[in-house]
Amino acid sequence: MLTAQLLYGLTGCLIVALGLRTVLLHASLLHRVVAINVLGAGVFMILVAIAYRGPGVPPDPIPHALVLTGIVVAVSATALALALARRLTAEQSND
Amino acid sequence: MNTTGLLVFDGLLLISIVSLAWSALASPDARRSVILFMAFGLVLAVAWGRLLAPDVALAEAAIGAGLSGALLLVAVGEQSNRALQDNALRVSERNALRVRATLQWVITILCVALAATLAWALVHALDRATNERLAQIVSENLAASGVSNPVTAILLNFRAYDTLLELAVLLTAVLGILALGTARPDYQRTGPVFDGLARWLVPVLILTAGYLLWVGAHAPGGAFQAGATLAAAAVVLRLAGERSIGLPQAGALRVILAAGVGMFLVVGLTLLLLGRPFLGYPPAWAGSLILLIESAAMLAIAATLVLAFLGGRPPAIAVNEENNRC
Amino acid sequence: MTDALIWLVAMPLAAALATLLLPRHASVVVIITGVVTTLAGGILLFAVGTQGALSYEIGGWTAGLGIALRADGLSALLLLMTALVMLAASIYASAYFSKAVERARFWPLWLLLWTSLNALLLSGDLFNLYVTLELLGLSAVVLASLGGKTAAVAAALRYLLVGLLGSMLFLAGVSLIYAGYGTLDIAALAHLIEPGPVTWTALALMTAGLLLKTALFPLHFWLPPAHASAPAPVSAVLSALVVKVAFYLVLRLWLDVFAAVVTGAAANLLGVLGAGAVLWGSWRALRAERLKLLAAYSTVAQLGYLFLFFPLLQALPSGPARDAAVGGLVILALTHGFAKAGLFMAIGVIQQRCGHDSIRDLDGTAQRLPATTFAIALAGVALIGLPPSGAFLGKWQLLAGSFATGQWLWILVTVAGSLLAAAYIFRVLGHAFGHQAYPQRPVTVAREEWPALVLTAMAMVGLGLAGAPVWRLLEGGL
Amino acid sequence: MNLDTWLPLLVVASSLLPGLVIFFLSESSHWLRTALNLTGAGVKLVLVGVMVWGVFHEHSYETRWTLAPGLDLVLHADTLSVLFVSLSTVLWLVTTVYAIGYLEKSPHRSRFFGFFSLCVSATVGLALAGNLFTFVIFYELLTLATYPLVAHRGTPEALRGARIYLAYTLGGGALLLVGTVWLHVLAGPAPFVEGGILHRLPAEYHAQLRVIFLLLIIGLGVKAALVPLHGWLPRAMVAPAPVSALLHAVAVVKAGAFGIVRVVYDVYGVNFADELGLLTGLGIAAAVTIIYGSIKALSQDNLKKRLAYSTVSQVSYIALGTAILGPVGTIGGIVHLVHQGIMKITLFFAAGNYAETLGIHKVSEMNGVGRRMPMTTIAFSVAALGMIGVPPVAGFVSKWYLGLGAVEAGMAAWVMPVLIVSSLLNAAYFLPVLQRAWFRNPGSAWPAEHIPAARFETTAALLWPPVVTATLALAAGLFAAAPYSPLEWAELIAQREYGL
Repeated sequence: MLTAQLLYGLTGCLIVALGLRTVLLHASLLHRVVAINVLGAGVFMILVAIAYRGPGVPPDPIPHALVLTGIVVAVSATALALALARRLTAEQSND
Repeated sequence: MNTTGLLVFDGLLLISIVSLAWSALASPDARRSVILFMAFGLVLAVAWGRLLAPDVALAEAAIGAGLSGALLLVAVGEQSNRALQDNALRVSERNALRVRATLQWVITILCVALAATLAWALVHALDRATNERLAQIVSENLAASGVSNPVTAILLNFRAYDTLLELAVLLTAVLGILALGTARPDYQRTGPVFDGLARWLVPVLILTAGYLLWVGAHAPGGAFQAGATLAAAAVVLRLAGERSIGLPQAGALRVILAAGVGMFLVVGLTLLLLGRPFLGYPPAWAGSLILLIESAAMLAIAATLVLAFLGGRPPAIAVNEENNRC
Repeated sequence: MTDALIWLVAMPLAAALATLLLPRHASVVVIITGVVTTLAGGILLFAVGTQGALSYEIGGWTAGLGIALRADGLSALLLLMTALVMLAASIYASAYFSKAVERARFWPLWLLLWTSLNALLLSGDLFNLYVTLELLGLSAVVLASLGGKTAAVAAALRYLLVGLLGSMLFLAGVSLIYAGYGTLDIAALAHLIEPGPVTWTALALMTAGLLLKTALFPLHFWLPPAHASAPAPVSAVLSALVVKVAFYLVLRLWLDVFAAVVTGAAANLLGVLGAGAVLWGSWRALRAERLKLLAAYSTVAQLGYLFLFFPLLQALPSGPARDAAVGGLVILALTHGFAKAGLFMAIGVIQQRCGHDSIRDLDGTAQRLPATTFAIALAGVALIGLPPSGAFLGKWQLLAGSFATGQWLWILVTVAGSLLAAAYIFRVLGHAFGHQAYPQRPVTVAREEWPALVLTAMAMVGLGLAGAPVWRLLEGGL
Repeated sequence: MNLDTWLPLLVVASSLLPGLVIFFLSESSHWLRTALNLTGAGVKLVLVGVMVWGVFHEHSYETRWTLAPGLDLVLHADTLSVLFVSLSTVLWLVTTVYAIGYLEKSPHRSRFFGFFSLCVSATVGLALAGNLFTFVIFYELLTLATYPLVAHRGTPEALRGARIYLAYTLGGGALLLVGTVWLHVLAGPAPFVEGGILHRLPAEYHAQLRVIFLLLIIGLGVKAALVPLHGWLPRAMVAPAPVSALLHAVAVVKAGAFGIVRVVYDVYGVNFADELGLLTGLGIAAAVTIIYGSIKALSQDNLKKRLAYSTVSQVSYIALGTAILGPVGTIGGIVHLVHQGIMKITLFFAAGNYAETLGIHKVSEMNGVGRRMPMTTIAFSVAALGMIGVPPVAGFVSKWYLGLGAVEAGMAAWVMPVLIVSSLLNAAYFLPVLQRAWFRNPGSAWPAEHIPAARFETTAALLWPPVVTATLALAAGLFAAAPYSPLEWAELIAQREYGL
């Protein structure tokens, strides 16, 4: 186990918890969307930390690929959430 | 850098990551919160670089921080988007206020417990460290994958199926955005300085995109980063006031949106019909097929991201379509 | 034969593109895809029945390095149900959306949803499952929002956030598994798995994420508004299939991949939550004023029954009694799928013909649409769990397992839930007997009424009387 | 195709298939619907005839279909099932004719006759059920098929009656189901075998078996209207007359009583049930019900309600016969299953005729009706006298055997008083009705005369069914000793149950 792995991994855990707390507590939609992105970033951090093998050693590429996929999925979801919010605003002003 | 120096660097980086995350989430002001989130993303990108994950760093900077941030920032900027800022999602606000204080504590404790459990599990997991084997297999098979960048090999060959479905996720999102509504009203035209900048910036971005696509085969880069860069070019155009921003008309736009998944399927199913496994590229052709798929994917990603940014169809191509729902 | 696995994913996906590019011919494309996919599902089921579990390595890479698709009895059964329900719902939807614009929007997303359902059921890789979950979640959200009104959009937004949270928790669990075991292939993992902090935490995270998605009490809060405000064909598949495949994944993890490390206490916890779902969901369904809300709360309750099986399966030693219980669980899930899809479609007919779905004002409605009322009755009987529905066999096994393991509480819950279900179903059916004008012919709008009738009859008679192969297909599985 | 394995299924299908087709007929296809109904009933009659002959000659008919591992749907013809099947089939045919006369002009005919056919299919199914699992399936189906019939008129009163009916029967059904599953877990599939199967279980199960018995009997007692589970029956009176006839004589209460007979004789075994001390409780419940139902009937002015309470009372004779250990008591109980059915259906047909022809719903409106509607009233009188137990009508035979059986079993001390008191009460609530009908002068006008007197006192389809069933009731008493008579058949059943 490498110190860097541990440090970054544990920080990832912390970020996950931070994100989750805001998702569960915060009332504003924007904050929730940001928080889910932060939560996701925490998970990605754990994955990248897992992949790390120390300086000068090629890291495990699989978690990197997973994180790349994850990032794209996250941005898709964020874009959709914002489009839904925009539509909601429009519907609410119609009512 | 010596180990102590590295440790100090790690410490500072992690502290800034945590504090940026914390302040992004804690800031009551939406715009501030988004800007802090973008900063968080950029620092993360540095961290990915530090952990020898340049592909991830590029993607994080372009998409995670850049595009997500831009999307959020624009959304916050819309004065009309009340739903985003007020508390429309709360089930019953009055009740929520009353139990809020207690709830806050309960959830905080829960989250602390979660972090602790996660950490505990992660420490044990790292202790086991059995994942050398799979990385080994990847590098053994890299030669047959058609590319030399292992991340690209995984994304477009070994686990190409993931990427296919990921493109389907993107397609779903953009179809959703199109189904949900029309584009935002136009921006104020920016000043002449920006116009001048745009005239330079756009070609550079397009070239960069092409380079990223090509270089992905053996170095950090690939369709997603390239697509994001291409999208950035369109965003710049849009900010400069260009209405159609280079997007084609509705029919052709649909073709482009479908291109990513479509090319994947065409290649996969053709191979299947030729008696090979689905997406089982012949090693000799693998490099070219991957580039073919990636090119199509880049266009689709770029179009998707631009549409996501516009929040719907740009007015120039909006089909006249009333919402006559019952 | 194993090619059927990849075709089951590729076909709806290709059809999604086809409907996007050729909106004018979309209905034809969808129906052809539906028929062919259903046939493929049937072939797959037959193949699994004769040859045992099948797998397909995508790209020719061995599982682990690459991704394998796998089908055993459980996934093949759910795949065929998905195909049948989606086919019926497609026929229904082609009549439900009267405007070309609506249909053009609807079909590609509908087929993407179908793709995700099949992909999830076939996936043999934990990270790939995460991607399919996201595809499922996003397409379901967009479809749910197509109702367009404030309620639908707000519900869809909440549905999206809950779904994203669920996927992220799932992904966190997957990361831990990869960190600890160095593989994402679930078949390999099932052999490696051993108790310990990594396994427990990962399982807890993945389960928590999936329970959010399958709306197990008390995480069900998002389901009733989302399912009740979506367009009827969408509600039908959300309730019948979308929550069901998330449940499938829980089942897969608990009874297959992680079976060796699951403890009795954990299974009991799921059972208690299931009991809460049965009682609370049924009670809310009884109090609902709108038919769609009733159906949605009934989904919450019905999912609860499925979770009551976990403590039983944990306590039963492997052998015929346990196999019988597993079959009961699966047949209950299948019956609910058919019945609930038919129910939502029938409610949709009422909503469209009569402009409302308020239970109090049903009097004339039920008279005007005899076939639809009949479909509601069939679905209702299946939801109560009366014979000859498949649910009767399922609940029989639930009761038998409870007696065999001495877990009396679940008996009370099952009986109470079934009686509550009878109360809320017959509260609706009581409106079918007024003396308002009625049509000469029982079926008035064929393309919308027949799919519901066929699906509910499938739940009632098909699974009830011809359900025995379900047990045979599951042999040696979970 | 082997007739031995298909015959039970065909007997059920002969009403089920026409029923399903009828649902989808348009309202105006009067002739097609009638043809389907009568063809189904006729075919069933022929098939059952074959079956009766076969069972008498110890032929075995069994349809078996696996629903799940260890859970077989079994339709099996034995002496007891054939008795009930024959009763249902004959009475269904008559009731169908009656229902066509009664309802063909009212709305929702396709729905009505569809459920009507389902109802009799369920009854025949539970009669032929070869194990408790199959019995439960058809028992619940019967509930489902009768609910729409009770609610058919759609008035608030009808809906209320139907709701109460449903609450009782589904509640009872749940208990029956729980008991059945429990038994299944303890003893495996519970096939109906003459003499029962449970005596083979070790003694440590006996306590559980007692609880299961209680669950089963409560579940069945709801349909059999055992006090205090009878509340639905008087309220279900709002249903159209043919439905009442069906509920009281052919299907529902009979299903409950038949179930009790099955559980006592063919699951537990009557000797084993006695060994567990279960029969006394059942006997007391039956006795209480007999007396209570009769007393309640006394005070009802509404004719159908009076008949309903009479049913509560009379059906418990069957349970009483079951509780009396020994072949003679058994014969009395089982033969009453048939006799009560024939007599009670006659009474309900007659009551329906009064209501439909003259608008008479109350006993107090019946003055002199015998002169206006002599044939109907003669039928009514025969059946009523039979209920009291006047020879030579069928009811006398039942009571005779019950009394004799009680003496043989040494239970005369309490059974005889019950029989005597209940007969007196029967007389007390039926004789005044007959006295009014025959010997009082009619008032100036009938409450609402719908059908004028023409060649017959009412329409043919309404008139002939009660006449036929009254004749049957008389014949069952007069020719009780003839081969294939209900009594002879009950004796055959008792022989096989007790292994004589």
